[in-house]
Amino acid sequence: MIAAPLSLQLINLFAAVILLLAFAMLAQRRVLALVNLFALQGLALCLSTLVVAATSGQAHLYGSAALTLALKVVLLPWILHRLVRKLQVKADVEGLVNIPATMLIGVALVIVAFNVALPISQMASTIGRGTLGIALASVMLAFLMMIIRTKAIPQVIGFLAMENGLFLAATSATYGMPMVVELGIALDVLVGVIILGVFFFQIRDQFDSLDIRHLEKLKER
Amino acid sequence: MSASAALAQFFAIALALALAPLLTGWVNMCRAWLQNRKAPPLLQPYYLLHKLFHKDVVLARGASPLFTFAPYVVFGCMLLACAIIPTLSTDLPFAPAADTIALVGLFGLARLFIALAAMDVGTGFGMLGGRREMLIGFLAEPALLMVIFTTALISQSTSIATIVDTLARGPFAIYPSLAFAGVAFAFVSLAENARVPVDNPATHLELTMIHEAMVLEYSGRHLALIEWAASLKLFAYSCLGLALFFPWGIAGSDSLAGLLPALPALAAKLAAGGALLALVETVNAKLRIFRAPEFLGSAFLFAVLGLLVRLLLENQA
Amino acid sequence: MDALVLTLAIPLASGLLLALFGERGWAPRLNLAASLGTFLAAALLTVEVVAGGPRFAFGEAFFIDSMNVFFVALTAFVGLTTSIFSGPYMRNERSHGRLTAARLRLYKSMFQLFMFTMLAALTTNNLGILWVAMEAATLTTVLLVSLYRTPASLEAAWKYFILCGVGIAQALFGTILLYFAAERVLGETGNALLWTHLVSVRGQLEPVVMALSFIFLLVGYGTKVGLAPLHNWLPDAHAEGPTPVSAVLSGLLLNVALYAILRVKVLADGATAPGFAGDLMMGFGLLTLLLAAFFLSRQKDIKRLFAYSSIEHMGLITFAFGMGGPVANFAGLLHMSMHSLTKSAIFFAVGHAAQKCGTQAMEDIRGLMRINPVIGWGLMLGTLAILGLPPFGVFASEFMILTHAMKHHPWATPVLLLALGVAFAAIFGKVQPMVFGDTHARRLPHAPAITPVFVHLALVLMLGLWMPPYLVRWFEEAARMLG
Amino acid sequence: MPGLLSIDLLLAAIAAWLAIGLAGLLTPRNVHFVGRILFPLGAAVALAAGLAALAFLGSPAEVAVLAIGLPGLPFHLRLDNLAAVFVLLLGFAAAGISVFAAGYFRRGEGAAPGLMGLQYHCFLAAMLLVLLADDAYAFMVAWEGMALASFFLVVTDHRHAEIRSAGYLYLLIAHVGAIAILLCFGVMAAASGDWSFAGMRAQVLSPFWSSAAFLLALAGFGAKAGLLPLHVWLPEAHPAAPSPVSALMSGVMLKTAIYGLLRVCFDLLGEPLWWWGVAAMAAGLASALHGVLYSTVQSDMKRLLAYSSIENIGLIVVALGLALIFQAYGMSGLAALALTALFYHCLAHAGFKSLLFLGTGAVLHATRERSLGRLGGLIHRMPWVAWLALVGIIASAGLPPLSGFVSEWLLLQGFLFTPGLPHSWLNMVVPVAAAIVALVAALAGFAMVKFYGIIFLGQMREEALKEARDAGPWQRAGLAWLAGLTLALGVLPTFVISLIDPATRQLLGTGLAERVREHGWWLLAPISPDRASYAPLLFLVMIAVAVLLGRQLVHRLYHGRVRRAGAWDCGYPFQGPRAQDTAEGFSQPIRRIFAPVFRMERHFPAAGDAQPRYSVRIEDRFWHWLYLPLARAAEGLSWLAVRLQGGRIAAYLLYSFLTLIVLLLVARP
Repeated sequence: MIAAPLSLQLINLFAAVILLLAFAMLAQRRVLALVNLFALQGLALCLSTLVVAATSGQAHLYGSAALTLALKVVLLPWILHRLVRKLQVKADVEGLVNIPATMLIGVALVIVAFNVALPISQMASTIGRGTLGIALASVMLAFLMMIIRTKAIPQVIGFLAMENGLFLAATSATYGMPMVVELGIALDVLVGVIILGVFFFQIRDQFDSLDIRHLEKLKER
Repeated sequence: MSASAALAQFFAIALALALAPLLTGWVNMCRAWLQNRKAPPLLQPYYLLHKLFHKDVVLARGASPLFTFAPYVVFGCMLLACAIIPTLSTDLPFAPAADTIALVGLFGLARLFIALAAMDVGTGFGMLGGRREMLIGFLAEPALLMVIFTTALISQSTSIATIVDTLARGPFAIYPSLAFAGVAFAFVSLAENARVPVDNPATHLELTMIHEAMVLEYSGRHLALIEWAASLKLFAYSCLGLALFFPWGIAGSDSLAGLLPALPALAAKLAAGGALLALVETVNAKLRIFRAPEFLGSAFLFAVLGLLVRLLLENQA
Repeated sequence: MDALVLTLAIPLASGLLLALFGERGWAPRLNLAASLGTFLAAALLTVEVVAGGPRFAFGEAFFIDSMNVFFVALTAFVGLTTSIFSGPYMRNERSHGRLTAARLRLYKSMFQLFMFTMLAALTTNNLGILWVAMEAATLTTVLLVSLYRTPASLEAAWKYFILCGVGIAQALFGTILLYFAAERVLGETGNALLWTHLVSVRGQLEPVVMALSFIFLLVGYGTKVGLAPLHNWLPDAHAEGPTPVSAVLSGLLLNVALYAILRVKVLADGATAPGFAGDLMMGFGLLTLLLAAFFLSRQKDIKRLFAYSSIEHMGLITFAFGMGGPVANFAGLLHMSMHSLTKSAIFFAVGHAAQKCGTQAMEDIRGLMRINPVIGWGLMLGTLAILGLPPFGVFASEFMILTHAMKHHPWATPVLLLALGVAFAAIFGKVQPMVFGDTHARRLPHAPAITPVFVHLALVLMLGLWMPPYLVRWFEEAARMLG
Repeated sequence: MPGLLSIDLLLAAIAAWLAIGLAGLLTPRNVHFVGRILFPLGAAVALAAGLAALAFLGSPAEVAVLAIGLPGLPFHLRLDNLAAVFVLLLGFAAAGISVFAAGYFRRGEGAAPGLMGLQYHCFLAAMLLVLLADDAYAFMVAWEGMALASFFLVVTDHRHAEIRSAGYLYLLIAHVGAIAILLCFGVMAAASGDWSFAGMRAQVLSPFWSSAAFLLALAGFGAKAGLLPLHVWLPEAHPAAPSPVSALMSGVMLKTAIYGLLRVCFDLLGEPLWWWGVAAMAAGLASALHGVLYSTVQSDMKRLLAYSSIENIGLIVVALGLALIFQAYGMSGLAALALTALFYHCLAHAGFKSLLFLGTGAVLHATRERSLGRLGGLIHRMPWVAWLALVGIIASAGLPPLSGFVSEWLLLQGFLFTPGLPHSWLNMVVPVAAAIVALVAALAGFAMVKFYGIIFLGQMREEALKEARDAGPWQRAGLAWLAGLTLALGVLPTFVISLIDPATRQLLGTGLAERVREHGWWLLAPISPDRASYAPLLFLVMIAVAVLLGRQLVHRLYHGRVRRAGAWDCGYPFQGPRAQDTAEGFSQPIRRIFAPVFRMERHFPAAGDAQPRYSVRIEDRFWHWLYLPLARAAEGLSWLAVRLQGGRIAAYLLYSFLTLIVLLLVARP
């Protein structure tokens, strides 16, 4: 077996880091730490994009990386920090399922994701083709996090982490989407987070808490 | 319609009108004898009719025109029935007007009118009578129809004339089905003519009456017509029974030569039938009204058995 | 100026203007005028496309063919009638003290922006932009759902946001996979997300990737369509938002999401084994239809009731498109348009009825026929129409769907009929006592705008009895394109 | 007139009705305009339609295509003899009912007459369109339009909760039936994809699929006709509707269902199988018996009539079953006999049941009372209505010489031939069915005596009834028209059979008319006079002569004196109205004899009760056997379904997640 070029190893490394961070977020109980982990994941994503850009020579990927840096490493964590401080979210994050069980489910999900992505990775011509499975796995882990978290902010972080996974898929599998699409996606994410911020305040005003278990009144009887 | 046919028809009607009260009188006489009573004269029903026609009609205040109209309709229906049922001959001009099914309908029409008339004044007994009469009616009709079906299957016809012709003048055959049907018919006739064990024509005991409860409010000529119609009904049923089950002796043509021997045959058969009826009425007790369904239900069963026997045993013939 | 530019620019510009000046006295008129302008521009665009055939705009960024031009016209039309309806409705809400001037500004602005996002989603040729517009449609409406700021409306908006956000994220993954598959054929030219290019090479796309991509897209956009079991946000959002929003959500947003699925289905059909995409859609459709029907009978809130009815109809439409073929696609398109028109008409009537009675609880809404026969008849006829009674157009499309199903998928017909029967029993049993009977309701400060209800119903009635030939041609062309 | 087809006339009638209905919306509250001008106009149109059908009968079919409908499936219309018989029925019955309705409206009462006029005329137009429709889509549109229009008419007085629930039940069952009909058409058209009736006629289906189509048709049209077990709407909806509407629904609308059954069984499906006939006969017998038993125990006069309609429909379907059995064995002459009985009973029932419903309408109008327990003695106050209703009940009881008897007679004649069937079970069991038919007819007599006796005869049970006024001239005219039809149908059977002969001929290729005609117009002998014959006119004349002559003779020979006095009643002193039978009391024998049929809740007074009250409530058993369990099942399923909407967002996300994973794992291209 020929040793893979350095760039590919780097990409795989960053992808693995992203997956690791996704697991870490799944296990993390504290909100602020969660935000930090999210920022780290963004950074890994940004670096991975840079490597892909450098290897493939796709110019617009630099823009993409910059966008990721600006949005996911700086802006969004900053907004979230502010929110956490303003809303004075102190309590630890509680999950619906305990952490070890969550991790086990997470491992199972990774296996599923890898298997689903396997046939695709085999035909990918891009350098980071193996990362598609990792991307899918991080999307699923983020999804899992959204399911098991009972507070609003962690849920949103899960949502944003999902976007990270999607970005990873976009860059690693396809050298990134067309620029206009990426800009649109970034805009949507940004507006979404702003709207969510507005929501947090509204929710807290109404319920005196950001526990989404208050939000279980609308149901069928 | 030939003149002789018209004459025969007229004669049949006149005969029915004349003979019907006599039959009633005869049954009453026999019954008195059987009960060890001194019998009223044979012509007592005629005296009664005459007396009633002479009397004033006393109408209840609440009676509507329907009340006075009904006796005539009932009488007309019975008369029509007697005009259709072959008494002496089968070749009657009016006979095609109704087959046996229509005849059942005709009796039904009379029953409807008398029941409505009974309800008209609005007394407790009248309503009771009307309701019970309709009860007997709906129990008896299916049984009667099954009897008719059985006989109709033998002759492939519901026309009475054809049935009589087939049975009386066709090749002689023994029909076990007719035995069943005959018993059923006898049951139905008892019920339809307000006889023991279903009803008692001689009682005014409040809670047991059916027919008498209906006609309580009638008087004078109306009552006379009703009584006459009742006699006619008994006569009609007797003749129908005789025509269906003992058709021998009924003339096939309307010639005088045919009619003359038929008259004594009819008289003899009626006399025997009347005596039998009196016997039945004497040896039986009146049933409670809610035993009547059982009684008529068994009539229905007999009739159905007759039908099945007919289909099973005689179809090959 | 180009009709397409106008169609897109008017709502965008007026939305931004209203965001700034929405509290001025002329704002409601601007709102109305913008909707009218959008509708006129859309009508002009329609005429152009009908006369001149499919065309591009801005290079290949926008693409108008017979299918989406029809949706554009429908969207602009329902947008117009909704703004007509919402004028007095919102004034009444304000008079009752449920809304402030600032919220009304938000409402008008977001309404126009929402129209823009939907029109953009419909007209764009780029599946990526389609995704962006769909997400933007969620973002614009999420604040509308929570317009009343009640606990319930916040909860509904939160669920709406999260569930649709997650759904749309899955759609993005599907889009990425699609791009991945396309890039292998079309190269890294940036054209790989343009639908017109994709459709020309759809036979060469990698089947495995396309299958995965379609699954992600179906689950993703299906969340917005309200397919079971992804539908949970829908009744909450419909019931807790203001009624004009429920009307456009039900009448338009669901359609646009389904439109997105249809566009992708055409590609998936070309690449994957025949029947793969269709079977998936049929399965989702049947499940949705059946579940929604059984949900209906336990509803107590009138808007929830009709929200579930929307889910039910989306299920039916999805099933129709799943069957595929010219007849079923025709029927599906027809049913989509009939459902938009009818359902928005019902929501208009429901809005006024709820305002009159001061509640959305069905047991407290009684005797509409006596308070206001026009609203009563509107609701009654609308309900009968949506239940698929002839001679309304919904029956025509249901007839075609059912007959097609009988011919090609006879096993499905009992399920379809069971669901339709149960839905009929549930909806009609609840609507009838609201419309009939006695009542004690108040007068509204502002006379309701009832015309839209009857304009919609008249259209539905007409289409049930007679379809204009050009409309038939449109539908046929679109149905052919859907394969 | 060359070039002008009958079908064009009928289309013009549809348009005219719609126009008349819309005209009523101009001044919806104007009783005079709507009542005295529009309804008589509608009646004239109805009569014209009936006459057009009359003129058409015997001609070859006419077709028309309207430019509306689905793309590729415009409205196909066709007038053939089968349809024409029913158009005749519709036109003639509706003419009388519309005339009656003209006098039915009063100022300031109930719904706006204009609105009702619109619904009423739409109802008429839809029924006519049902009869003309020649493709599945047009048929369904007309069919459901008919249901809708009649639904709105039923709930005219929607302030009462029971009327609303009656309307709901009605529309629900109508819709379920329509679904079955649609499925039936689907089965017939699925193979070819041709939804016109012509296409279905050309199809040859396998026995399995044609049986499926037949059963679906029986269920679908049975739901509309009121066949067991889908009859429950009928006794609810008929009493709820205004009387002209009840008359129209019972007299005409139920027959459209029979029309549909005939169209499917004999025209579209081709050769029937013998067991279809048995199925139809079983359903018909059950409905007839159930209907008549329940009709005898009702205390509401319109419910009584509604159950009686179920009975009559049952008899009609029995005739259908008999015709199917005969046809399946190739005995088309006998099938023609049964089919003639069927058509005859349709016509007869349209006449007498409309008459009776209108009669109850007149009573209701005069007394505002529907409960038999509070009526009585109305023959003194409303002689017109009472005497015309008498015609109706005699016909309804199936007694000579009126219309109901002719059809029952024909039906029984048909049964007499069943022993000739080449099937050993059938030829023994089917004749017994005739006995049930006879039982039903006799029970119908019981019900009708109760109906008439309690409403019109006896003493008035309430003081207020003394204020009752007889029907007005419009109402009298409507009633008299229908009574005249009933009489004509009763005494002129040979003419009527010649009229309906083209329809039997169309369906079976043979008819009765030739055999009937050769024995003279006054004698009805469908096979031969030897076999069976019936001369109703002779009946009528004989009875009339007996009545008149008898009266003259008695008066001439004796006297005509009359004295009025109190009733005798065996000398009982208390003779007030409360001594009479109540409606419940009258039917006590039935309840007792047929106790297992009814679901009764009785409340007896305790011994020594100072204010004893007796009450009995009778419910249709099918509610508890079929409908409530179904409702509970649906409720249970929906209870299960709503568990999905539990309010937790985590659960919702989980659904989405699981859906995705399952699809990723399972769905493979």
